[in-house]
Amino acid sequence: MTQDPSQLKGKSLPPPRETSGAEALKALVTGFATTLKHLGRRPITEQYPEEKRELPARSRARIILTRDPDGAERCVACYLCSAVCPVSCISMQSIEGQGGRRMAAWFRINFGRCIYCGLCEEACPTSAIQLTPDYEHCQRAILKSVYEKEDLLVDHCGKDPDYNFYRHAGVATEGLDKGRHEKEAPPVNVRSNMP
Amino acid sequence: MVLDWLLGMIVLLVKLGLILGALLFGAAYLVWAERKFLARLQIRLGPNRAGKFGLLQPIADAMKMLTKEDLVPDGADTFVFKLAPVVVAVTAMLMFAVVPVAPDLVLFGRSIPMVIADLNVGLLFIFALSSLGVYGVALGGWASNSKFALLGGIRGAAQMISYELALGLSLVPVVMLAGSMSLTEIVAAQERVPFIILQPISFAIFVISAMAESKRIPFDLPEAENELGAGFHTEYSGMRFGLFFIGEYVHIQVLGALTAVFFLGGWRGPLLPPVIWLVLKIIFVALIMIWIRGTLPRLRYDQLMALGWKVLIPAALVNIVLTGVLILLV
Amino acid sequence: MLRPRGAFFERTIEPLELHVSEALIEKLKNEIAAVEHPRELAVDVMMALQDHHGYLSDAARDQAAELLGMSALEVDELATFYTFIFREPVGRYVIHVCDSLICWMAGEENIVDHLRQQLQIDFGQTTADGLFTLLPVCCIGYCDRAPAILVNRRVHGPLTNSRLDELLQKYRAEAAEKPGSNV
Amino acid sequence: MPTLTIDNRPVTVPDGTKVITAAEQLGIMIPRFCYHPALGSVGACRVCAVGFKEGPIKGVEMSCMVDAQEGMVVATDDPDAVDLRKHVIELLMLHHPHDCPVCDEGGHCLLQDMTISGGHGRRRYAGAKRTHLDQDLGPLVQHEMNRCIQCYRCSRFYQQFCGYRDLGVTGIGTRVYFGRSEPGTLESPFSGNLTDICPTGVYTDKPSRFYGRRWDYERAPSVCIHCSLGCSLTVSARYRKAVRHEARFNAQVNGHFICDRGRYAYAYASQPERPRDALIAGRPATLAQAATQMSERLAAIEKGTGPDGIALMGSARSSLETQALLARLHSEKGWRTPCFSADDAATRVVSSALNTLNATNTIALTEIEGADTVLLVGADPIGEAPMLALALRQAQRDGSRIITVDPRPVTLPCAHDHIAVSGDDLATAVAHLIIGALEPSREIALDADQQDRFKTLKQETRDIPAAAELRAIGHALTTAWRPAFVCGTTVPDPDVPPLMGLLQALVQTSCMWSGLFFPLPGANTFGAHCLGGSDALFEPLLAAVEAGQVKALVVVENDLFSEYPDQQRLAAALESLELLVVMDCVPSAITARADIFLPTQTIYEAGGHYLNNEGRLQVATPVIAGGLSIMDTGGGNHPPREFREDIPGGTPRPAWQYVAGLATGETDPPDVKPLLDEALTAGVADGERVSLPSASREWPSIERIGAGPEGDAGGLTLIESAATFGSEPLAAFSTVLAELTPLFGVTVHSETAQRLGWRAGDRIVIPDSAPALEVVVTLDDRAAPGVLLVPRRIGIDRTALRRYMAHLLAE
Repeated sequence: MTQDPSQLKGKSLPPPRETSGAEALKALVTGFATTLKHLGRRPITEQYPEEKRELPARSRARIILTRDPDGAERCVACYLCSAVCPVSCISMQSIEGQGGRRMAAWFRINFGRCIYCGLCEEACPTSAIQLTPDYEHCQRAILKSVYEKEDLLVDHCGKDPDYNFYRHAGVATEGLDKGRHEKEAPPVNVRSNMP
Repeated sequence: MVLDWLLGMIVLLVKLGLILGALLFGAAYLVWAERKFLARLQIRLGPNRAGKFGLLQPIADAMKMLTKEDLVPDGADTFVFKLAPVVVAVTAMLMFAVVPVAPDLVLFGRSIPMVIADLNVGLLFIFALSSLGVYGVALGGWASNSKFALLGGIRGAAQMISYELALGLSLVPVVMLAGSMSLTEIVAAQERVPFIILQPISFAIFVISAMAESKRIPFDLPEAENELGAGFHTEYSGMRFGLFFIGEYVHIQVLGALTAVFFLGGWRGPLLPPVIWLVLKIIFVALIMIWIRGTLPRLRYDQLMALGWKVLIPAALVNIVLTGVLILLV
Repeated sequence: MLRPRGAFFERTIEPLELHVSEALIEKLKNEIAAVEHPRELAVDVMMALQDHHGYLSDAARDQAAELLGMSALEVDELATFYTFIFREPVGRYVIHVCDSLICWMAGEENIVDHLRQQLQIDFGQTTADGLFTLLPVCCIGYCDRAPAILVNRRVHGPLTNSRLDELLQKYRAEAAEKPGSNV
Repeated sequence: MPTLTIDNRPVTVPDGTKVITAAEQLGIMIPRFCYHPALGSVGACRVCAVGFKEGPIKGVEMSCMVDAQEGMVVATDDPDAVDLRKHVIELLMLHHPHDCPVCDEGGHCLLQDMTISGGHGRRRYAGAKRTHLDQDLGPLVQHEMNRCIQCYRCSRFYQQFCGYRDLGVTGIGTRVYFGRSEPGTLESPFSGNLTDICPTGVYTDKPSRFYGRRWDYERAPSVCIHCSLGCSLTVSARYRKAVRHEARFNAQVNGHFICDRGRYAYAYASQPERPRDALIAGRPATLAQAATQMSERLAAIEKGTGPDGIALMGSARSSLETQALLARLHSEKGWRTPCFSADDAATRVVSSALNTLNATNTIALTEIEGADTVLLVGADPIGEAPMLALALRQAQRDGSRIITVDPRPVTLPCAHDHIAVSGDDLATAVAHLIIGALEPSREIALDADQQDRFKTLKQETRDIPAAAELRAIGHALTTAWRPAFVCGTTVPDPDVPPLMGLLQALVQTSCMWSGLFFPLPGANTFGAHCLGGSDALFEPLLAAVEAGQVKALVVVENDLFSEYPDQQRLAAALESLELLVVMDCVPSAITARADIFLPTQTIYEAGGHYLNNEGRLQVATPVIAGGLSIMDTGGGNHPPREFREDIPGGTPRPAWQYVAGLATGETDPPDVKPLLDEALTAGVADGERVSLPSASREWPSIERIGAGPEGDAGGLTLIESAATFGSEPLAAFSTVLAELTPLFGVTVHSETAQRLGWRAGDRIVIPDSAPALEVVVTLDDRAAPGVLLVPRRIGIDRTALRRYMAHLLAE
């Protein structure tokens, strides 16, 4: 029964319906019958270490840093993931990398703190940081839960196989000058004789 | 004379030891059985990691409880706080003293009663202990210096008072039929017909009240995890919490035994030895209780009170009158 | 004089590749000295130097800056603002086609198509022989002679394709006659 | 004073106030890009649109272009205005690149804020975006033209506000381009402000490029200590490293801007060579060991020689806390009076200058912007106090006349009259100005005694070439309404400031407002003067060291070698000491000679109080706790994975803590106020000026007016003066500023060059200099003839230079 909540405004809720004895008994019997029926069924429990389930691609577990389709690091160390992280488990330092690309000198995620909320992935403007279904990375030594950039970097594009930030960015990088990005006109010639 | 006394003493101690051992062992494995059975009712597996079928789970739990830190909350009444779980566990166990587990055993010409104490007021003894048991709950709740525990304790006391009446009244027809308050006599009175057939209403009232007494779902308001944390034992940890736990599961066994004694003919049964029959009946009652736990939701507080005062007690009273009329007529 | 003084603004410039006649420089200097603010003459000086070089090259810009006591950037600001000052090389004859409303109504598009065809260039380009540069221009005020074009700032119109051919022929002949200078 | 209603709240503002400013007074921030309080309105960006509901104007108008008028009812949330703003934002974003993640403005970008608050989120324009090529604008400013929204703030600031002409706007229509005509380093020493003023990321801070985001920075209000003006800063730091200075608005001192020296000087605090460990005889020791040994050895020396055997050396760049505790060390222990500068000539001028200041004639920097005539004597603003030049520029834009009287070829980013007067003639020049101001008729206003003194002045004043011009200027000063008088404290002799004071006092009788402004040599020179440093000269101290009377010297945050000219004599004297204690935060020539070295904290770690050149008390708040930056401890890679209780490189303590330890044995932070009040005789609040003596009606006694130059060596004099970059001891450690520091050179008048046989561009190798020194000759006919002008530069062999110059002078 769906009702527009706005229509309920100012009105008191209808009084609870009285249940007759027969109905109550029927409900009771149904309940007991149901549980009794369950007794004969095979338990649905999955025996975790022995049986491992394939999780959906979008489930949120271990974080990776992906590469763009050309194989270069996607992360531009813009600090948005570390800003949005509610538990402050991401830290990094940006530097100017090869060919004018902004990149992370180091990038660290402390999985001891991570709550796998996925906000970093949502905030990432370059699709670099992604959560994967790989949930099995518990460590006994707490320091092993601190992942550095080399531990996080993978050599694939993850869930976003096509995106390459620097093809859209509009900043000049090695091999991709101004005006060569997608949807860009060639650089303006200020001295042009054209009006 | 002295030898007699000594022999009696030894026999008594042996009986005590056996019963105590059986009760504690029963409590431990009742927990296992409950978890397993409940799991299957909910299409789960239940404990299966400690030992085959999780059979070592109770031992693991016991070890865990014993090694856990024993906390006494700041501001708690330490003495009462420590006393409360003992009261709960001890009263539950003492109740079994009057339960006959088998007909008298004749050994070397001596007749040994298979009951620790065949009191002629066994029934009253049980009521007395069951009333004492509520102290453990109320005191534990009060002494914890915690609002959740206090609320749990109060609910426990109120619930116990309400259902004690119905429990007592439901057994009056049994006493009327048996003509005695001794449990041995009551068992003897069911030689031909178990009282469940003669007194189905009493049986129903007794089982419902008994479950309320043992604070089990759907009557677990003193604990009510989702409102009160863990109710009266919120602040307990380690083995003190364990004592409450033991108390509850011993209580279930005792209730099973009492149901068997009052309505199911006690240790009576064909083919199998009497003790086995009693144990089977206890297990049967316990399983029924687990099944109920697996099926019904918790009652609301007002529903609980209404059921006790407006349904069970009047029904028990009417039943007494009916029984009396029937006894007069038959 | 409100001109800032000091080392910050003084530049020594490299000798020009094309030497401007002393007489022209002297004439410009005198004109500049005669006005209150040298800036007033910025456009005139740029035009004069452009007429000399064909377009306002970097060297010409720097010379204008020196003459006017302005920075190269300040001259550039003006030079890139005005349509008739060319910061990039142009052909000997710069054809400005008026693309305003009246000329368009009178058939400017035909003129443009014809020019494109004849010269084999698009707007902003210069013919391979370096003779013509084609540029669009906003209203030049010769609506009465629409469609009109400017060739080296001299107006021609109203135009038809045949008049246009004659015109191009005339300039080609002139260029053949007097090669080199375009002034 | 019209009263108008903005968003249902009434506000009364002065006539001529724009509606956008009126709204600001109510705390309502109307969106803006082109409008800036310092630059005014142009109405270029169209995002400050608001709805005018009632009153003289109706409909949607630009709030930056409309003067507040009586009875106006303004709604900033008018649906039409909001809709217009939304569309304007979308238009501005049409060609904006997709590069916020790699843009350094991201996080404090006005365009980001306006785009989000305007509700624009998705580009509807599907066409190709306009792009621009960028230019290399030098080591300070990064250029990225694609991000431009054509607000014209940069060109207006650079050309109109600052008066520099190498950055502007070229092109027309969609091709409009902001930059230089050719790529190259920006000429303006105020170029760093472009990064503050640009509402988007066209100009970003190059040295801190890619280092962090605004939200990650630890930020705190601070004070610039790289000249005496004391501009207000906001310091940004991250990972224990100060990475950026930004201008903080201060209505009295710097307004909205700061100079590049102040903006990029912070590198000294995190340079790899910064000494971070205590040293005993050059070997590393713990702080406790060094402090204990210092106390013990000082106690032993005191026992042997009495308290006179220990001398104290403070510095003009120390905080008031440190200076005040040094003064207390003197009063409590009886050690020699602390000396705060090794440059006695400057100390003498500073004391005579600050003794000239009184409660009525002191003016603040921004008050100079309102002057209609500014006279600068012996002051080179661009080199000594760059923000003064910017204030002069503002005065000149309002039609003020600027006159510089100086031996140096003073350059200003505005039109000014320059009168070249040799250094020894500055007092004479001011005397001529006074004569000019009094002569025609105003002499009558003086009383008998003053008339006598004026007669003496007239008789004693020597004739100099520019005399007539100066007298004319002096006369013109009497017709000015708001004249300001600026007098330097490094080039003039001690007579000049009192004479300037006299000139100001004489002129004040006939004008609305006038005042004196003295740029000082150091950030806290005023403090040093207040704390009794005026009579403590270095020469007697050095003589006492040489005579063996002083056995121990405690030097706090002062590299004596950069201040004292005769480096060999100084080195020999220091060698003869029994104990040399040095406390400093930078590696210097004296650090290496210390018997005991204690590392001190910088202003970013210790904070502190500072008195600027007009005596304004200002507070710097600590920004970071100190220690090696994480970038350094990790060697550029990720931070080391180790747990430790101390901070690596976190040994340094505030200098005052060491001094307090010596004075009282306690090392708690001192409350500087009582100490200061003791020295200043009255309480003073933060941001307020210290109380100065009331104006005296006495004609100041001037020892020596216009006597000819002493020791006339063919009329040649050597002037070492501060340059914008390279002169200030802390800023000199900044690597980016080092790139901007020009080649070391000598500037002379062409006549003088002819006499010496020099030509422009000659390279003179100074003999026996270590490190080897080469001087480039520059000719400038605006310099006074006979003056050899070299910039003050840290780390050069000044002894050899002086020796060579003296040899030249002798010939």
